[in-house]
Amino acid sequence: MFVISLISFSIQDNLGDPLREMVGQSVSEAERERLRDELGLNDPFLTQYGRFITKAVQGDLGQSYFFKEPALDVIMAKLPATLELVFGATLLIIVISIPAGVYAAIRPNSVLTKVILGFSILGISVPVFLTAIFCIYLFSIELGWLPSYGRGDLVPVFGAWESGYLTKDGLLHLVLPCISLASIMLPLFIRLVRSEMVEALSTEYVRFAKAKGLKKVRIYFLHALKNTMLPVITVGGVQIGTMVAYTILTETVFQWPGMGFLFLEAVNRVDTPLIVAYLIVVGAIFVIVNTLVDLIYGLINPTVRLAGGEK
Amino acid sequence: MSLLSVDKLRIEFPSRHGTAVSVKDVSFTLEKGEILGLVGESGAGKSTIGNGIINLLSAPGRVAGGKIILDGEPIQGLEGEAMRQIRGSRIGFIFQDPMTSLNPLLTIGTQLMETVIATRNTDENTARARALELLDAVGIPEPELRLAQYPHQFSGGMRQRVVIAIALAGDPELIIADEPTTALDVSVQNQVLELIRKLCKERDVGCILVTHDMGVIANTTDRVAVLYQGEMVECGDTMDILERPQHPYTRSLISAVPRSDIKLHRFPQVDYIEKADCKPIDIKNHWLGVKEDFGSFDHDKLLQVENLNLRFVTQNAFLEKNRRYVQAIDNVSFHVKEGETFGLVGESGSGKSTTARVIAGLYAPQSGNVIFAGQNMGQMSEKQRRPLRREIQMVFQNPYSSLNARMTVADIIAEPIHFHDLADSAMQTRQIVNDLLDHVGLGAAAGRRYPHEFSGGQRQRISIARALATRPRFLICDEPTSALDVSVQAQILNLLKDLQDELGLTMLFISHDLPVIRQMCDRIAVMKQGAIVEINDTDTLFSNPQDPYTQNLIDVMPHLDHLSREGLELETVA
Amino acid sequence: MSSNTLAQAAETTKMQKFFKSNFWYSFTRDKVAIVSFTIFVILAGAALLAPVIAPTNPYDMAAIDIMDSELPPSWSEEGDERFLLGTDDQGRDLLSTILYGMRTSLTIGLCAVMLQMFLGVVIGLSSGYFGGRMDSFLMRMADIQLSFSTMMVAIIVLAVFQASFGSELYSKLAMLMLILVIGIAEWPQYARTIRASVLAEKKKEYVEAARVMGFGSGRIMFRHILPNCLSPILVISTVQIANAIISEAALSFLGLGMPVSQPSLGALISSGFEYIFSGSWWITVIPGIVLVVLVLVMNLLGDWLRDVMNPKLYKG
Amino acid sequence: ATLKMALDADPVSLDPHEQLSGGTLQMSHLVFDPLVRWNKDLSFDGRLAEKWERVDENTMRFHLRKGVKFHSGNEMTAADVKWTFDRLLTSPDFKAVFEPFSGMNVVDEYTIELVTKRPYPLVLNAASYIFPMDSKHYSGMDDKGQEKGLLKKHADTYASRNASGTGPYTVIERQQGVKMVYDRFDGYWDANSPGNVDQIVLTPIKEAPTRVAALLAGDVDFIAPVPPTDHKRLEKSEGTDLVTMSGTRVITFQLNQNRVEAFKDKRVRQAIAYAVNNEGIVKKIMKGFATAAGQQGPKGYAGYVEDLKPRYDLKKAKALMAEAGYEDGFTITMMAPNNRYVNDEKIAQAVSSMLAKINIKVDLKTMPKAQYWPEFDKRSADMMMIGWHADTEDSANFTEYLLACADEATGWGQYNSGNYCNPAVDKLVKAAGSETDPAKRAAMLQEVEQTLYDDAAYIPLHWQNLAWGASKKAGIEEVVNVMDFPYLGDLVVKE
Ligand SMILES: Nc1ncnc2c1ncn2[C@@H]1O[C@H](COP(=O)(O)OP(=O)(O)OP(=O)(O)O)[C@@H](O)[C@H]1O
Ligand SMILES: Nc1ncnc2c1ncn2[C@@H]1O[C@H](COP(=O)(O)OP(=O)(O)OP(=O)(O)O)[C@@H](O)[C@H]1O
Ligand SMILES: [Mg+2]
Ligand SMILES: [Mg+2]
Repeated sequence: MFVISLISFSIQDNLGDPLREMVGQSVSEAERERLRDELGLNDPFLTQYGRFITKAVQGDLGQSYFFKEPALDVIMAKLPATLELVFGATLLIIVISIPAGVYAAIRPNSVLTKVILGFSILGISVPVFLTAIFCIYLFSIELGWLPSYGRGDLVPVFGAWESGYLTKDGLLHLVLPCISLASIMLPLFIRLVRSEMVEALSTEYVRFAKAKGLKKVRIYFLHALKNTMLPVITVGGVQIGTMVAYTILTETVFQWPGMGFLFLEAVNRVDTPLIVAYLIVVGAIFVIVNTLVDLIYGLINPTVRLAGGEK
Repeated sequence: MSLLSVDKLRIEFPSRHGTAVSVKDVSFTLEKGEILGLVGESGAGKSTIGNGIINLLSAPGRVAGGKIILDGEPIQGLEGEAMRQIRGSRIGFIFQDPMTSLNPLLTIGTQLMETVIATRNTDENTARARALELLDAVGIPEPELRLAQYPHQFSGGMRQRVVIAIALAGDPELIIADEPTTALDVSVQNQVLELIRKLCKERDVGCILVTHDMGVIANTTDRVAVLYQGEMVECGDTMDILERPQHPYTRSLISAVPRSDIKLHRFPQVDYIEKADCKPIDIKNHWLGVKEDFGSFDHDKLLQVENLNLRFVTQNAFLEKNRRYVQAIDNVSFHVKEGETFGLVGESGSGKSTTARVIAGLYAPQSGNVIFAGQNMGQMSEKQRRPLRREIQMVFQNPYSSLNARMTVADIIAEPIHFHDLADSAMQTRQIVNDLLDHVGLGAAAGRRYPHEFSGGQRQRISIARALATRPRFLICDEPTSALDVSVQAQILNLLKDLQDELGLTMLFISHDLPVIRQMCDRIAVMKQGAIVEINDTDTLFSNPQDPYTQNLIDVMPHLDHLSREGLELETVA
Repeated sequence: MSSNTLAQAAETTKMQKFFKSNFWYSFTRDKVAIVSFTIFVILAGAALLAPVIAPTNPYDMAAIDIMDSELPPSWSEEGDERFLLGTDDQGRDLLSTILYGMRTSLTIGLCAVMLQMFLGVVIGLSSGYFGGRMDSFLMRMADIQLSFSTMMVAIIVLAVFQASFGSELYSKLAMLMLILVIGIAEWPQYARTIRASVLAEKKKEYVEAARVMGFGSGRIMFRHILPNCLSPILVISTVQIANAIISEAALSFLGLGMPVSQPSLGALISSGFEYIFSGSWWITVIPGIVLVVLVLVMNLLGDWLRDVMNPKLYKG
Repeated sequence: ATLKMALDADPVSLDPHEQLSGGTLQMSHLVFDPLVRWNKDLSFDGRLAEKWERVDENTMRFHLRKGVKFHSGNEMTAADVKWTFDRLLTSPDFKAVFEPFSGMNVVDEYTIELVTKRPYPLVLNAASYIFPMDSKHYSGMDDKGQEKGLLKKHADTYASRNASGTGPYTVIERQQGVKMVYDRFDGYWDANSPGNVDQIVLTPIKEAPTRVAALLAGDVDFIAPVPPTDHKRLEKSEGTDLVTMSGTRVITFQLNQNRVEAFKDKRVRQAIAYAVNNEGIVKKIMKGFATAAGQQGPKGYAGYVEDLKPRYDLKKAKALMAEAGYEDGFTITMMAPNNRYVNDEKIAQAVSSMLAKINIKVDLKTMPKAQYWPEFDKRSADMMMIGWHADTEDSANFTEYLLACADEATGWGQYNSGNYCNPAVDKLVKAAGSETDPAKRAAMLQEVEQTLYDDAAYIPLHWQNLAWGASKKAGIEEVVNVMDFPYLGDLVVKE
């Protein structure tokens, strides 16, 4: 966290001058200088960083220039949108990649397998923004089935969290962004599931399970799949973290009011407190996701659970 | 009618190099309650026959001909549901490795019960009762508690018993056990075999026992079939075959079995399998034979190990008190005299390898000294140690992983010569490498090839050549043959004996196999749970063991009194 | 026998060995691999020879005429035969631009992957080999690195870059900087893979054998362990090159890529993007197809390579 | 009816004085009403000022409309206008616009006078920036203990979150960067307004393709701006209309004479002006949705000279280069933003390739505007792009900021990265600044344009056109204008 904050804080100077985005064109340089002073932007780096850290320790990451609110609050307000997007995409990935990967592993020679693998390679090869815009073109403009931007109707769940999962409109709005976000990781997961499954199927205990006279379904979906999930979960954790980063592109294209979009805007507006806060939050998400993954891993893998604390 | 009759079974593995026939027209029958042994060297086709019967051949393999008749019904080539009905319910299968046969993520209970449900169509509760009964039958205490545990919480022997319990779950008429005890200790092995024997007799179940261990055959089976390169060369009553082998292969196999009753000078007749036609070099006048001036020390004791202790952390924790340790070496002391072979025996996990590694400098001991040639190795820096490292070499247990797969054999052997600057020129290095390869019976041409192109026995020869390349004085052999067939084992042991004779090497020889130890060693230390319980001369130890633990070890050792003694070369005691 | 003939003999056996090897065999059997390889060689060759093959030099600004912009490919009605694949929004010949752009993309892809590989190998090897604190430290670093997206790295590197070289040099060194960015952003992929295989390799006895011989850590790591970890490295490399090319395209999309006057394939696609619906589809679609094909064949080759090099799948 | 609209950005604040920007002004015209506003003929319509007259050289009197209610229900009086005017003078952004004024006098409850320091021709232009605020509503303390009327940039002030104006709409919901909802104000004074939109939902959509897609997909009814590449599509599409208008923002390049010796030579500057085919750029890159420029102010502005046309002539350019002794050319650096003006990056690229034809080799660097402005302030490159829109909608403003000799005290020449300095031009502009006779003033400003043209003081490219897209049912044609403040209060949507 500390490292992240230092790095992100130190790059802010290179992002540009926040003042320009705050004032009109005819404001004089002297006036801008005065405002800069007011913001403390002219202080030496260490002073600024010191001030930042002192406040950060108290949970205050500074005020966003643009939103005029504590940067952390702004990010937190957008967090649900991003999380819902990532959640939707993750769900899609899970729902598609596992059956597809398993199928490809058990029927290596079938036509459908070739199709799945071909598609997954194609998926890796096409950049996200292409997928996203193509989706909009096809589904919103040509077919008119799905909305092209935004989150649609929201329903508040617990307090501040507004969810798009509870209305039809909200769900419709989720479809395209989730698909295009998922498209980045889906191919990777299909291939991962497939190769791990192939590996699991070649193990001795699967052979033994066959020798025991078990039904195929049970062998594939209990014995092999459970073991397949272990590496998939480990990789998955890292990738979900990465996906949070990828939302930047998706959210921009779909005007999804989430953190990633916010971040890009913040970079454009040189809203440094927001940038720093974003990086810290994403770092935290990363840590949390990895910890969660370790926990889940422990739940599935008894060996780890018993060995405890070892990591 | 026989329980199982196999008639002219032929199994093929088609590949791009042509079709390999792994089982060639093998026929045999098996009666109820009978145990049939299947022996033969590695790759002879033993497992393939077993797998062929239940149609679990791996990928390109297929049953190309012949009949398999189970209780009057032909079952060869059955697929899908029909075969599933047979697997588990009528034929139980026990795999070689208990570590990998059980799914690590499912509890023992799940794995047992699912088998019961699948084979006997019962509900959950009956399955549970049956599972408890089975665990009890295979002698696992506290079955209730054990059902909820995972495989890694079981010891190897217990896991193998679970596997047996699973094989029995469907009340099969026939059990195929594919090397069920290779991964186990002698004592556990005995228990498991005893269990199988008991089950066959009590339940009138037929059993095919696949093994390459003559001891197991001798003690367990009623009849035995000998396989050689896919063909059945001999089949008959176990006693008959062991005492009066007809086929030359069977004979050579029997003579290659290390025995505990007599000490041989060399194993004879093993050349039936592998004929090395390389000329050994005159080693005494060779570079290898050059004796260096080793300086003076108490010449009696080349290596002294004093009060060695080492523990491993098994569970790491932030707080000291939460950590758990295993005491791998517990106050071990012994010495090895120049020129002798010192043996280290003990069951798996008793700390043999760990001791060897400390001596080789791979682990640093917690306390205690290793004094080699009068120098205390613990007090030296890595740099000072380097020349000593050269003098202590090691041959490892696993011939497959102890060679770097990406280097040619010549490079592997040349590297230490080069590194320690032992030769004057590249030419000389190459000459030495070629000579070494010749001497270990591979031939200089082998140098251009890569390790994976060699068999296990050949690789072990390469390891030996690599160890010799530094002109060591002290050679540690950590179970150098445990992964090998008896016949190949005999060759390697012969080679080591010859080298010792010629070069006057001092050896630390580690094994859990008492007969092997008996063949190789002058003095023996017995280890148990990290500590040495007894050190004695070989003959004394075998004839008059002092410690109860040693006595037990010698008791459970398979007795091979029936083996043919034809053509054996007895030790000429000097 | 002269040493010359000996060497020759060794050569021929090497060749023969290659043709007999599993590698060659499975290559000749796998139609997909052959086709992919052929396409890859053609594309890479064309990219390499761009200055020779390309009808015009798209980086020579004097040769461009804005009035030629957005001409459709020569086979369509309004096409101009000077421009086989039409022109882009600046009036550059699209064919030439694609060739040059592909050259840039491939260079960036290859070099960035080499950098990733270098960082990843060194870090992954040390992390796996030495273990303990060093391992946890390096892997935490990898985590942090991963949590910064490529874009953040781009901004950071850009910052450092400008601080040290000044912005004037930027356009000249943009390629270097992209290589740096992508190299730095994605080394953890390698480091993790390599660390995993090192952990597996480290336990093998040949490593202990090397230590018994008294060899130093460096020698053991690089001469003994590394060669045994090569196959996963090779396999992820093909995927990574493809990823790098796409990352570069994504960075261009965000305005952090190559200078506008020297578009890479990715930049070409994203800049032509707005034209796709206005009728000038070729500006983005043709380079898009080239990119997809390039990445596709590399991935297919990578897949094939992985299958060939995986001894587990070997026997099957 | 409800109007769903998507713009590239939403207003930064609800405080009309916080930032002088298009977004703020668009919001101001919805929530507030100005004293006067521009009409399509580029003259003024009275809004809150019913009529006005000049009292003397330095004073203009405005008669306020009676019975106008603020959203809070308070009535609008001269006191509110005065309060607003005084607040404007403290705004860093608006200060400059009101610099010529010495103050405002309240004559009676419905009459005020604007007083200038010297004769000033652009009083009405400035009055269009006065959007009276509800002084009663904004006085007192808010719950944070700050003055409600506090004007502070980038701070969480009461005024930045709450608005009470006299405009046709009230803000009922605002999530910054996400959504803004306006409802029609029941008590709106202008009963004659035909506007029938009850609710406006504004969503900022930054990505142009997404914005266009949203309109095409029918998710929104009104978008702005529309990128040139999508014009055809909107026109062709059945449900949508495209409205374009030649705009007033001029895009130019400045040639830095301090950095490049050759730029001091008038012939070189002219050569460059002749080498740049700005009509080509308009045709090809801007797809015709811009007007090629030969001067700063567009047609309709006081200084506009009919004869000053774009002058692309490559031969002449080469000849001029040869004459100046630069036949073999030289190398220069160029910088341009890549997300500020329409197609800015492409234009810069095209210009560099045009210059290559007269052997001037250009090292072009483009960057996001956030990084560009600091570079611009540092005058980091030999040729820099700058676009300008006169806040006063007047010709003089261009020269004051872009081409006058740099003068810190007056702020003139603040954006003159070319360091062009011609005292004669400055003098003329200054004189025009206090010339109240429109004809005389126009003559002066025309002379300025002519001089700059002859001097090739800068390279004019074009005036960006404005483009709005809307679904057919919304009659946006009637309410849009060159200033890009759609008067949505008057918008009629067909049901
Ligand atoms: N999947 C396979 N593909 C090709 N050949 C195979 C395959 N499985 C086994 N073989 C070949 O079949 C022959 C018999 O193998 P099998 O496993 O039956 O030997 P085994 O007697 O059980 O040896 P071990 O004692 O080592 O287990 C060997 O030559 C082996 O190479
Ligand atoms: N690296 C290690 N970390 C933790 N524990 C270890 C390690 N190496 C060995 N041990 C433990 O030390 C004990 C002694 O192991 P060692 O390998 O010396 O046994 P061994 O007698 O050679 O057995 P085997 O016959 O199976 O090779 C065992 O309990 C083992 O689990
Ligand atoms: Mg076998
Ligand atoms: Mg051991």
